[in-house]
Amino acid sequence: MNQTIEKATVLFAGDSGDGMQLTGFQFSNTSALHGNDLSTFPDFPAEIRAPIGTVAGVSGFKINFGSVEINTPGGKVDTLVAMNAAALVKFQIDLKSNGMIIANINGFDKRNLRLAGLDESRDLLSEARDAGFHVVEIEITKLTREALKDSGLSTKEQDRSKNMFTLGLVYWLYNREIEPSLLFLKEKFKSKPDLLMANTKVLKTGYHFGETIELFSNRYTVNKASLPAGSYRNIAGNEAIAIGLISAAAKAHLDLFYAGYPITPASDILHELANRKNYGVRSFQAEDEIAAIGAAVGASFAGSLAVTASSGPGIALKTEALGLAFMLETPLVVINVQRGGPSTGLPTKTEQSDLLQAIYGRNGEAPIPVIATRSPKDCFAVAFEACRIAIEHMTPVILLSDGYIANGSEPWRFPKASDLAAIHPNYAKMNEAYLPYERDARLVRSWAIPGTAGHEYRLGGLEKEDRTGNVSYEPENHQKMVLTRAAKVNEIAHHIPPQEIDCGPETGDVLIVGWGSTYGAIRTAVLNMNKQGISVAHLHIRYLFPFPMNLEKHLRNFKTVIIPELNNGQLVKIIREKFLINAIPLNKIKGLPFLSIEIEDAVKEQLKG
Amino acid sequence: MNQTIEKATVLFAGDSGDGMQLTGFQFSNTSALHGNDLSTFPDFPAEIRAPIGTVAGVSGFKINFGSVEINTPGGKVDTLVAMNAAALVKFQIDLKSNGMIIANINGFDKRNLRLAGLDESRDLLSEARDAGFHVVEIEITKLTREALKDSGLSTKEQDRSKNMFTLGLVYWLYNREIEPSLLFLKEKFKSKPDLLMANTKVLKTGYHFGETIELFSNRYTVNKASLPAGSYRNIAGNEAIAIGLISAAAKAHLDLFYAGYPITPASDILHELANRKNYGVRSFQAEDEIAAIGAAVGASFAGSLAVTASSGPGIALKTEALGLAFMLETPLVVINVQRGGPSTGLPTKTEQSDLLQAIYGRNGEAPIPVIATRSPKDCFAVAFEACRIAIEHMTPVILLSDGYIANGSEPWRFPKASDLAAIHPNYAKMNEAYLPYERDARLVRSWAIPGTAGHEYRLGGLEKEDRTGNVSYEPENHQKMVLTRAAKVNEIAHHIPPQEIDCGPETGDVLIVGWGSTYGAIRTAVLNMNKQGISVAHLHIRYLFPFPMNLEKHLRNFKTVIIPELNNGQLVKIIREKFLINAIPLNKIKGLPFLSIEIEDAVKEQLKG
Amino acid sequence: MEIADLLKPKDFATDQDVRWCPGCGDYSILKQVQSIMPDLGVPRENIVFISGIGCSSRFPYYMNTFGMHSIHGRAAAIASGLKMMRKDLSVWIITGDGDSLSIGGNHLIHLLRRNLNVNILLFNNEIYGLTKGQFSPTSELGKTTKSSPWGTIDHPFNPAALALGADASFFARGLDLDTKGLRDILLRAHAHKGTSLVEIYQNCNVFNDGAFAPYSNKSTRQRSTLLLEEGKPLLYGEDANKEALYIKDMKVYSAPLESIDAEDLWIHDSKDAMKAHLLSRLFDPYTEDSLPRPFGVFYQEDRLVYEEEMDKQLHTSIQSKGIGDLDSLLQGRNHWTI
Amino acid sequence: MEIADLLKPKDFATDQDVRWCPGCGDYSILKQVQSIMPDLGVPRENIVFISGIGCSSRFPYYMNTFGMHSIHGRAAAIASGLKMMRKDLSVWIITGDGDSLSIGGNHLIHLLRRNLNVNILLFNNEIYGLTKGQFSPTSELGKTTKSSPWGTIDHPFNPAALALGADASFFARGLDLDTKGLRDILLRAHAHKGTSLVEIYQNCNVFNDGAFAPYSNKSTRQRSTLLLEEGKPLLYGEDANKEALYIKDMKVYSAPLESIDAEDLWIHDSKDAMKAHLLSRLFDPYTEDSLPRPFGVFYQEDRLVYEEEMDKQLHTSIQSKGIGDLDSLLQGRNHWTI
Ligand SMILES: Cc1ncc(C[n+]2csc(CCOP(=O)(O)OP(=O)(O)O)c2C)c(N)n1
Ligand SMILES: Cc1ncc(C[n+]2csc(CCOP(=O)(O)OP(=O)(O)O)c2C)c(N)n1
Ligand code: SF4
Ligand code: SF4
Ligand SMILES: [Mg+2]
Ligand SMILES: [Mg+2]
Repeated sequence: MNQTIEKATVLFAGDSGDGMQLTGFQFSNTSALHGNDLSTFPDFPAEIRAPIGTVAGVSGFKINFGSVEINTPGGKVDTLVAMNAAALVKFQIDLKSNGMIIANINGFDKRNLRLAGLDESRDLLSEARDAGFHVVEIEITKLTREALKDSGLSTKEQDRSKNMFTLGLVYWLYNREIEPSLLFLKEKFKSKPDLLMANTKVLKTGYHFGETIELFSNRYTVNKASLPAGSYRNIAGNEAIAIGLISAAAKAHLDLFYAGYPITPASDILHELANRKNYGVRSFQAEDEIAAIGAAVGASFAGSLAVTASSGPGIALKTEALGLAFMLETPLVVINVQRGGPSTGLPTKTEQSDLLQAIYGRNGEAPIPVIATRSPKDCFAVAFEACRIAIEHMTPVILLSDGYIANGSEPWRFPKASDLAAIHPNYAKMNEAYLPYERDARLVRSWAIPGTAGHEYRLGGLEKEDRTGNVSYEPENHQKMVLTRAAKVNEIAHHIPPQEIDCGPETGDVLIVGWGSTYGAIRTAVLNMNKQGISVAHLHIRYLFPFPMNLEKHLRNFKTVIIPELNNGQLVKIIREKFLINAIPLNKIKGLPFLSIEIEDAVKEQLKG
Repeated sequence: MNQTIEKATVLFAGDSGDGMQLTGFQFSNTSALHGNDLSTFPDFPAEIRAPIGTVAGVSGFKINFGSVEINTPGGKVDTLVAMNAAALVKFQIDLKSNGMIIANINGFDKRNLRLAGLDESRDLLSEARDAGFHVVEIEITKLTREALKDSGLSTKEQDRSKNMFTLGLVYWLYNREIEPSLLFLKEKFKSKPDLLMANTKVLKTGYHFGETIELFSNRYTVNKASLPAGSYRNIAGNEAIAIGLISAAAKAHLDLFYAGYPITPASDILHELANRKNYGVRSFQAEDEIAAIGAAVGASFAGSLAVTASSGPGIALKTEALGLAFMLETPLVVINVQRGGPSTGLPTKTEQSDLLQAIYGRNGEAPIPVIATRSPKDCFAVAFEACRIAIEHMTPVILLSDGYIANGSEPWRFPKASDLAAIHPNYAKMNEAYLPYERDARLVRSWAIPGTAGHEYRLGGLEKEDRTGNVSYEPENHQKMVLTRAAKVNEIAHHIPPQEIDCGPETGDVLIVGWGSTYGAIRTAVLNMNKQGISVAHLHIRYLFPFPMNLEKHLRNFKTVIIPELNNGQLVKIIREKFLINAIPLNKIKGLPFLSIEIEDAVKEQLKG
Repeated sequence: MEIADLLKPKDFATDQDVRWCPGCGDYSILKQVQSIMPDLGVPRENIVFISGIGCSSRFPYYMNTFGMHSIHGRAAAIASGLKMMRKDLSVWIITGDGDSLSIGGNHLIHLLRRNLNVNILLFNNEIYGLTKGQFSPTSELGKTTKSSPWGTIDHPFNPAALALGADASFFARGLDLDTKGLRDILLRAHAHKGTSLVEIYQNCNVFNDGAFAPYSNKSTRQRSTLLLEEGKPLLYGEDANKEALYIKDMKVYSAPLESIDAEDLWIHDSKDAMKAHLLSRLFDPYTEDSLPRPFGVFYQEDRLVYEEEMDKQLHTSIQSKGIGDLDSLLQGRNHWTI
Repeated sequence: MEIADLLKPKDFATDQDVRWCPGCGDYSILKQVQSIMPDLGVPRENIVFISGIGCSSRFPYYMNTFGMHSIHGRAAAIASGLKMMRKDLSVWIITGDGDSLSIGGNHLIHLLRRNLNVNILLFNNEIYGLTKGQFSPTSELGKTTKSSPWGTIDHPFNPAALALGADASFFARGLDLDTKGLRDILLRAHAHKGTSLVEIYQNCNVFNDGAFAPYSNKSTRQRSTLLLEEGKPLLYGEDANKEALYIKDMKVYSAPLESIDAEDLWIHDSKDAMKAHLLSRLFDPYTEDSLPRPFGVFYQEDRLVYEEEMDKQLHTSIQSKGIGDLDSLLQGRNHWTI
């Protein structure tokens, strides 16, 4: 029976060596091309190669796709592909009560049970069946080997394509086209015809297997989503940041300089940009994070769009130099792709616990604009905007992303280059005497670039005299400069869009205020509750410092303000302090994103009591 | 005429090379021995040797001494000693309207006027007289040379003792004994008999000059203060910190390890401790601040009392490693002697602008206890207390001081060693299996020291499993550990003294809430306003995080809460957020301490409007 | 109390799963380290392993001694503080090429000059393993990695030359697979009083497989490696006995052993700083006719040991001033009573 | 537009008061730097001075060029970013012994290995000046300072050896008071393509007066200094013409000039890495019979210049892929239209 459904959540899980990330990625891509809205969440072990077959070694890729709006990688899972016992152990808990398990039973033998830390006598799949799950048992390894028995490949090589069997099968199950993946394989194995043949064959075998064998009672169709007209692509967060930076540089007619030191989950920005040299991007892998931001400060002084990125521990190291950039009033974008903290913490997990550090974590009075991206595709706009603010307001800007956004992906209606707004550097006027710390109406100083005769000037981290920038220890001047720098940053609030309610009523009982990657979960929860007639709205803050001018008005339009965060309560502190509103925190600190249901439950709890 | 007065403020000012710091220090010491209460404030240029004779090169030392309680180095100055024109230019503005200027007219010639940036034709001293000041002109340089004409010293050498003339003269003016300084000179010039002779002679000459020449209409007596009975000494802030650390180590039976990298105004702690090797102190000048805190973390792991100190930019660099110490839950004291910021800022000036950094400035959820000292003598108790908390609660602790406290001095009724409370490290029990992250009722883990057989354990910056300390990526465990670490730090609130009102009524109109070095100015203002019948009280917070349990009760006992800070409003943010009280900031960001009058004025303004 | 020499290597293994990739060179190093532990004569509880961050830096979790997996690049600083307070401990620093030469370069050179008596095991795989394959400061010029898709333009460090330039008092080079050589080096590093820097070529079979193949492959090994043995001539080639190195005009040449006069042979003397310098510069990339890469102890010098000097000052100070009395510290020089 | 060679040294002075202590060696270095500026043939607006923090690091305020007084130890990193984006600028790093060798040591060695075309002037006064007199990584062993009242126990760095160990492509040593020598060195540093490290002995007359007196005092100078001149023998002593250095068995000896065969004389060749190494080790504290301390250009090597390689990759990439088109970047590999 073919059943049309609005959306589905599929989780591909197996050993790190089983190629689940690639499988998931292919499935997303095909679904995107198919016209679904979607959202993905890769979840892999911290180890490079965790021990085979263990729970710690499980790698998962979750995808939520639909004909309706999709904002999260989904809550509970409809279909779990478990390539081995450990994968089931790890993810069974995430299945819907009547969810389906597609199990590679060759991965459930005694050895695998032992590796998964279980008693060898367990029959996991019967147990799952007894627990009400729909279990489909397939000898995927064996079937793959059979398909390839004449391929001339070694067993080890044959086994490597068993993920294609899975992919083909799930394509069949959800009525997807296999052509995009066939094309992909062609490209990937251009120079390895035997592997191309094998993978293609196994992909098709999996597909046909679904068609032939009557293991499945249903087949599902998820129609195209009615997305706004336009051109779309699939995009991951870090990639979108890289593209946003390149675009901003182009639109400001500046050269892009990126300095980074590898760190999870920010490294991909470096990788991405290192590969864009033909866009005039100069990327620099520095000896450490301090050198990276140092080099960026130098590049900014040179007249470039300078960017550096890191994650928690690396951002901590950049603090001192960030204070210098603030004092110099020079454009600089600092990206923090947050991960589980504190200290080394949970490097491969997501968290939002660096907000207070971003806002307050410097010596002296050093307010720096902070903006946050809320989803993979949003990274483009936010990266572009961070550059705009940095360049037009002559200030460092902190951009907050997180591991969930960085590695997740979703379809993105990308803009035309010509539709992107120009960015206007505040250059010093040629042939005029130059006072480096003279300011315009927005309190922004002008930018003189080395090479401009007559504009030679010196600047530094010591307090400087108003207008001239000479060193000054004058008490009144210091106070004036501290207040002026603060006023300049606050002034940015007048040059950003007003805050809007994302969904739900303009006034009502509960306002859920979010920032960053909680966007999808909150939106899903609120839309759902609105359907249930609950008076709840969603406001998502992109501009965390300074806040949009009209933020307070919105907050006061609701009886209760709830602030869900993947930390121990950080934005909530700022809102409480600033508006003296008894905003209520809702915290999750598990290295995992919110499920929309968790937010729904909390709101209902709140409304009850 | 001899006039007895309650208190006086004297400011010794001259060129950096004129020895004003030593003069001021001698005067304070003698006044302290005389039995006065007092407070001092040295104010010297950022440059090592700023250009001679310039305003930038002026070095000042202010002392306020009295037979009454003295809490600040005083507001406006009674007597200004100006060794040259630049000194008068810089400090005339600080004089009381009828104040006295003792001018070394040899420092007011054309050259000195020029160096002070003035027109050579100016007659500064007549102008000052016209402005109502009492000007006493003395040829101090010339008189010194005359006194030493047979000394065999070169003119340059002779001139170096002219500060002793000044000192002698002011001793005479305020009826002080010269003996303590004679003793000091004897010690200092032990091996240089000609300089000893010269300085002694000039000191006496200055004193006799006052006696002989009828330049002064009055002579002043400031009687002993009625201080609590006990033994007293004069002490500066950084010195008191060093002594506090040594005492805490002794009382905890731990070896003291101190690692630092020189930075103004924290360096003296290093100097002080480097000189205490016979107390078993190991001090280490590291290659940078990161190495310093790193070494301290290593020493803590070794089982020592580990301490590191720095100021703004250096503290910023320590952030990442501080997160590690937090994660390890190991004792560590981090001292921030704050200075004017941001960035390099105003290194030799004072400020309180690193509070938010101390409380929030780390990646991830990493709450660390923060306590602040309020005055030079208070540094002893606070340093001791910081060590106690670190050791007994197995946590890093941040101690906030500032440049004003570090260099200022006041009499201190020092305790007997035997009266200091013992500090109890939470050692792991010998001969028991050791679970490093098992906790006691206060949620404190126990401390196993390398060398203890059977207690071998590994720890690190990755999230760790509850109790065992093994690496864990488990979602539930992470949340539990984050919350447990927070609860452990919050629990400290139960192991500190309750908050008290410092002076003024227990309930009333205005509560002034302060922290750190604003103590003296607030107290003086409040005592003064209480005399005027104004309903205002002073509450000074030592424990900034976590707050004492009863803090809120006090806050709610007043209609208005005003928070004066030497920053752009930091504690006020925390109070507002935590208690949703509309606390009002009163900010001064000039690199200088508050004058009590500024606080008085602000309170009155507030009560008016 | 346990007695160290009753312990077996396996007593130094912990109950934690070892989480390196199968085939990683780290395993063999771990094994060697565990195997020499009983021979040190140091009770287990007096041994501490301090690491930074990186694949290699997980090492302490697998050693049943005291240990700390600290933060990236700072192990040298942490170990310094530890050792200053606890001369009695045997302190081992575990670090990678990124950890010690990129972010931690400064602490490394400062530790070397200060010369605390600790042992540094630098796992050099010429790549960033843990962050999945970016180039490191020891990656060869032109190397293509994720962060250098067009090849690196960074002239790599020569760790031996850098260490000697920083006045290291001990430098040795080992190879993960050369278990015997490694064993000897580790024992000598432990015996050396002062900072021992042991660079260990370690194969990262996932991101930089074969980086040291010339020195481990049977077919090339004899041609490309030179085993340094105290007091012995520098020979290599077939059975390490065919080609000899000699020095002329401060330059190094090689020739068939039989063609060289005995007195011209270069006899290894690890106390000779100039020769150690020459050895450090035998650093050309492997080619058929390049000079071989030396393995073994390059240099060893007796120099003041930091923590001992620190202790001496403490004692001198106590001798000259007397043990500090807390009450006299509290009361200071001038005090008065009311 | 100003033409550089019409400018005078005084055109490179700013209107800011120079705030070093009277008598500080920094003055004479400033003077020399200002005096060579017109000779560089670089327009003033294309010159940038980047400093860290320290007395010496106030330098940029006194140079009427572009300049930045940055933060402690980071000038090398900042200058690197600047130079990568702007090959056209003449970039000068001003740093102290604390700034570059203590907190900034890592950036320094990484800059040296990368070899960007910048000039580093390292003002070595063997002390922390600005923070009022603590020992630095170049202070001699046993030095008594505020932070080492019992004398240091820190073996000092040998900056030349450290730099060469980090594969510096240019190292020279100068002396504040030797204006002519300094001038030559500065011009050669500027001319060198790659990172030029110039160590300048600078007297801090307040906290470390006389640290270099053996090399500047008339009475000892000839005996204790050795002026390196390209292609000339290494002579010193009376009129720099009495004693000669020669090398035997890789060791350095000195003898009266007339007692040495001409062919045994050590002829200075700044391209010879081994000899540069030997020079770097002429580092004994001054005594009546110690070998002299060399001044001048020790070493100079042509090596790939980082920012040029970076540019080359950009161009190669453009040649092979075409200039990046923003729209194609935005749309990526796979896209679809609704
Ligand atoms: C402050 C900081 N920066 C960056 C990282 C990310 N990081 C972890 S390990 C590593 C480098 C690993 O390379 P290496 O030291 O050579 O060790 P290997 O994994 O190769 O053994 C990096 C950059 C981090 N954990 N902390
Ligand atoms: C991060 C940081 N740490 C410490 C300091 C304090 N500090 C300023 S200059 C300096 C060292 C100065 O010595 P050096 O570099 O030799 O320069 P000099 O003053 O001798 O010219 C130090 C430690 C600082 N400004 N910033
Ligand atoms: S990534 Fe490389 S170094 Fe790291 S564990 Fe795997 S093989 Fe070893
Ligand atoms: S302290 Fe020393 S280095 Fe600094 S300006 Fe004075 S003399 Fe020069
Ligand atoms: Mg490595
Ligand atoms: Mg110096």
